[in-house]
Amino acid sequence: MKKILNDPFDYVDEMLDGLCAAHPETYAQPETRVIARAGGAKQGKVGIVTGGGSGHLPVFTGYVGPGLLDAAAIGDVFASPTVEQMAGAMRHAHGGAGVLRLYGNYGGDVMNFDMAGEMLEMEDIQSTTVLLADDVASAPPNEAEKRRGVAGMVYAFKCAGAKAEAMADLAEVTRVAQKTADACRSIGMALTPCTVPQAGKPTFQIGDDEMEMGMGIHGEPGIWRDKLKPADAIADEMMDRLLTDMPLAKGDRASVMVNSLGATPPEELYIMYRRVKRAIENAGAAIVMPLVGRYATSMEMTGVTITLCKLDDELETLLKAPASCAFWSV
Amino acid sequence: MKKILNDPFDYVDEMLDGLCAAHPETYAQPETRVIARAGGAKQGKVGIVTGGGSGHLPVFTGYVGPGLLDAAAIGDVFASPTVEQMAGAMRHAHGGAGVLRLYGNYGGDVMNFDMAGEMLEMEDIQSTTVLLADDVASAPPNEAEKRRGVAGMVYAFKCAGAKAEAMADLAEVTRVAQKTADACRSIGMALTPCTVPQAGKPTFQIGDDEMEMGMGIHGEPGIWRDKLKPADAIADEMMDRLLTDMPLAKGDRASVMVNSLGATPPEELYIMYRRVKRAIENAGAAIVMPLVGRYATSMEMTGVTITLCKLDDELETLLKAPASCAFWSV
Amino acid sequence: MGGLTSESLCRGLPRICAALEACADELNTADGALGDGDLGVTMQRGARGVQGMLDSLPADVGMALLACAQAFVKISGSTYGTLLATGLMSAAKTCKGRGVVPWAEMSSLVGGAVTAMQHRGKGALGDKTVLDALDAVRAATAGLEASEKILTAATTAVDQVMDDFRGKPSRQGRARMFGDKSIGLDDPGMLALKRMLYALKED
Amino acid sequence: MGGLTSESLCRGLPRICAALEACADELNTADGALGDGDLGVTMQRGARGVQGMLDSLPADVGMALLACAQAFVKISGSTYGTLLATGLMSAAKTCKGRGVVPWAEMSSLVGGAVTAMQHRGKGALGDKTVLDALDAVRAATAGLEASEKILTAATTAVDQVMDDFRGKPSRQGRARMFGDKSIGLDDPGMLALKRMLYALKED
Ligand SMILES: Nc1ncnc2c1ncn2[C@@H]1O[C@H](COP(=O)(O)OP(=O)(O)O)[C@@H](O)[C@H]1O
Ligand SMILES: Nc1ncnc2c1ncn2[C@@H]1O[C@H](COP(=O)(O)OP(=O)(O)O)[C@@H](O)[C@H]1O
Ligand SMILES: [Mg+2]
Ligand SMILES: [Mg+2]
Ligand SMILES: [Mg+2]
Ligand SMILES: [Mg+2]
Repeated sequence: MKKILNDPFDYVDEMLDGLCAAHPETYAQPETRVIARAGGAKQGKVGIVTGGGSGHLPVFTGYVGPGLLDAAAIGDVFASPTVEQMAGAMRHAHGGAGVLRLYGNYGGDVMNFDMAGEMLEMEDIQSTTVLLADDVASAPPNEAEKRRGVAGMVYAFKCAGAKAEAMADLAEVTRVAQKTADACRSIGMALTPCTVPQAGKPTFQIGDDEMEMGMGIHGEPGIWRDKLKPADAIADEMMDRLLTDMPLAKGDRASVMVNSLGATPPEELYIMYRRVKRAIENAGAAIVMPLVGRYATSMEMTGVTITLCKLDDELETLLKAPASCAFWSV
Repeated sequence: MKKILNDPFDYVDEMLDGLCAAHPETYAQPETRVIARAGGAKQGKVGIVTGGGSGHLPVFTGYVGPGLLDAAAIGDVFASPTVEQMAGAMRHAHGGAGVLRLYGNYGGDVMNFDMAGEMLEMEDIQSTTVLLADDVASAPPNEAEKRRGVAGMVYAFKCAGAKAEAMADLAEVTRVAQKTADACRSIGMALTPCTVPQAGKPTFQIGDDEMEMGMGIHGEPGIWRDKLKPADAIADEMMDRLLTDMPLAKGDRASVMVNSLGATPPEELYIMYRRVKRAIENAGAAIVMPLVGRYATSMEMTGVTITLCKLDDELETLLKAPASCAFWSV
Repeated sequence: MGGLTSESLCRGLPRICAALEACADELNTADGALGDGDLGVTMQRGARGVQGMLDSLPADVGMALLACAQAFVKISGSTYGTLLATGLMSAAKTCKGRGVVPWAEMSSLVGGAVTAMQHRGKGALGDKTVLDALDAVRAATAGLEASEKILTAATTAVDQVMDDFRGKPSRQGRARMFGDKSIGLDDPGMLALKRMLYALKED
Repeated sequence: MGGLTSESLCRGLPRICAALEACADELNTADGALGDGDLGVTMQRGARGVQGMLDSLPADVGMALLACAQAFVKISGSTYGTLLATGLMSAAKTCKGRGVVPWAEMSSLVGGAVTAMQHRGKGALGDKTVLDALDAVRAATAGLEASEKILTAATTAVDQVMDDFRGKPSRQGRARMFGDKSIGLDDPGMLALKRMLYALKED
């Protein structure tokens, strides 16, 4: 395992210590494995919490910050946080106006966040849930509720975060989060795996000249595996699948994210972006605030995800509203 | 070669096309392989140009932007730009107040930038040079002028950029750039190589369980190669070597950058940062604006560089002045 | 006759905990073949949590079961821990305020747990999970009143259900991703339940 | 006697360009062993640039040499191209305004180029670079007035200097990093010069 770490079992806790030490003005760790805004919950504001496994920075923890999230519960690498940690995150996010749970559609996370929600109900903290399920490769459209949440969650964090920062109530913040989640479609492809520190071995095996289309961010099997194709062919196929699932028409506006899973450098993302832009413009749609970089990763995995987020005036305004965290500022 | 690209010979040009297409408000390509600020040169402001091989994003091109650089000349991956391109970058950076050439100490780049400077002299554009030579592993202190420039250049871009943005004259901007360059020390270590697209094979070979201390950003040989050590031991050795070269004393202030060479994820950088912080604080010094992330890379190389930048009031103010580009904003 | 009391829990739980310590590797391996390989760790950590609160186990059977549930959600976010806690909490609610719960109620407690766990995990019977094993236990123990008979019926039922499902594919959790590759393998969650039940049975 | 003119350049340069096309792989391989393997590409591209301007080569020998220099800095940022251009520009300055430059001046033109290239590249004689070869050419051709004699002396000198340096380590450019591993290998830059000189010599 070629990673820079100490004891694999300390990976997450040391990472969180370092994160808070490097950015004390942004992040605080009020209890183990719970990261909240350094300033504490804003009174009267709806709190937004997320959570999930580690190994996806900036997702999940990184997006805690003004105009974004209020707290995150952090599990081991690729493992769900505990119910206790989720409940803790919710308590620290609560500013008296309730809490939105906004996270990816993974069985364990759903189970635990639901249970945490029930616990918080007993403490009279009102909460709602919006699940991110943007990965079109993970289930067909008629089973869209089974889809996994991937990089599209960043758009939901951003728009819901902006709405909450504008002091909207829980129902409104929840509506915006759901609307953004519904407007997002993602697809990924991977070239090489990553290694979960505690496991010590790669998450999957793949040939030296192979790629897998549709692979998930933990190495979940995709749609096909074949010889590595040229960047333009990869971009075309990914855009085809996204636009089949959510067509864009003349006059539509959309943001697009070309996201590295970790090891793929920005140089390659920009090569992809040229072609992605062409596909969107060919559909007659206009690109708003494209995001090219590392927004949702799988540590050192090589690969790319593309996310489309269809915008109306409301979402566009929220997407462009100021926000900041250690990994991203708008 | 597991990279997402089309024809390897188009790698750089397609990358630059995508970069400008994604960030048209920041970057423009007024001539091939020259990236300048989208708005053009600011009249009366000293222009700062840089240049060097591709494959290091955000270095070099990425740092063109307000409060940072004015233009960059871009070579093939790990190869010097041509004299023509450097001269072009200087012309586009020139706002009537002269141009500072601020770049890494690599033989080919120096030769070409010198020649470009002579050409520009004939066009009555005044220019100066400051070389970045921060890599302590590349030569002993008594041959410091032979050292390579690595991630420390980001501090020089930032401080000189802020000074130029404040409309200081060429001599002053040059002085600040040199002062910052003198205040920086870096060291790197690598775990795996990267692949130059046109070459198609890794830049070096290294065992599955080995690391190399002091390796350069193109795979230039380092100080020692040994079995991979724990993160804390790596951080300690790197800090030892930096602090031996540039001691910090009680009351000193310094910024520190823990930089990924590309594939190493931020999780591992934060694990390193904990320990780096301890070393600086043990010396009695205070950390100002730590930078943890990907600031100067070698595409998909795995590894880390640490840079110390010792600050006085002047440099601290300049470091904290507003600046923005697609990869970083202060 | 007798029934479930704080004391009987204090006798039975250490045996379950010891069994979970002993079979941790086995469960990790089974889960490793179809998932992330952490089931043994989850159960071991949960068992240690339970062990740590035996001294202060409340006399109220409901509260005692609640304490067990909490031990499992504290230590891990893995599915099985949360589902087990969900089942225990369902039983805890039914038993709350009582010092003794007749053995005859066991089948219905298990049935209540299965319903709560189905709701929590959105899993269905037939998916080849611990739910199928628990439902078989519920059915096999219905109408029984003696603890020995209940245990014998329960262990027989679990063995039977594992035989029945071995040849079927997993349809839930991480194992679902393995599709037909899960055919021929035991569900790790059923195996964990089997180890716990046998721990109570053996003398 | 005669001397260097635009016409003699128009006769000699195509031969050099053809040789550089022919030895591109050889030079890439030699540079690959001690550097980034691009020397053949650099020379090939430069040669094509030179070839493309032969039709419009100025009669002024200085301006003709300047045009050759520019062809090399346009196409590549690699060391050798820039150094070659530096040397050519130094000669161009000396020849500016003249229609014919006597062969007897060749040695001193080469000497001037070596000085300019040393300054540009901060390299010293003895570093095992093209500078050593050029300096040997300068010395061997001093006092010679006939072009054939000059060429024979130059090629003999390059062969000799390559023999002399083969057993020494490279001390400049990328090859320096290879340290003692460069012992036994020819410097690619010397090899490129050798190929260019032989191209002029062979009939
Ligand atoms: N949705 C579900 N409903 C019921 N049981 C489930 C469900 N998902 C998984 N299981 C059970 O949990 C076991 C795996 O538990 P565990 O290792 O904790 O899961 P993970 O590590 O994937 O969170 C499976 O063998 C199965 O019996
Ligand atoms: N500083 C220097 N001074 C003189 N000659 C040099 C210098 N550096 C390299 N050379 C010559 O240039 C040759 C390599 O040229 P080239 O392949 O263009 O270099 P690079 O690709 O590293 O920029 C060497 O074989 C050597 O002869
Ligand atoms: Mg598991
Ligand atoms: Mg698990
Ligand atoms: Mg070369
Ligand atoms: Mg080169």
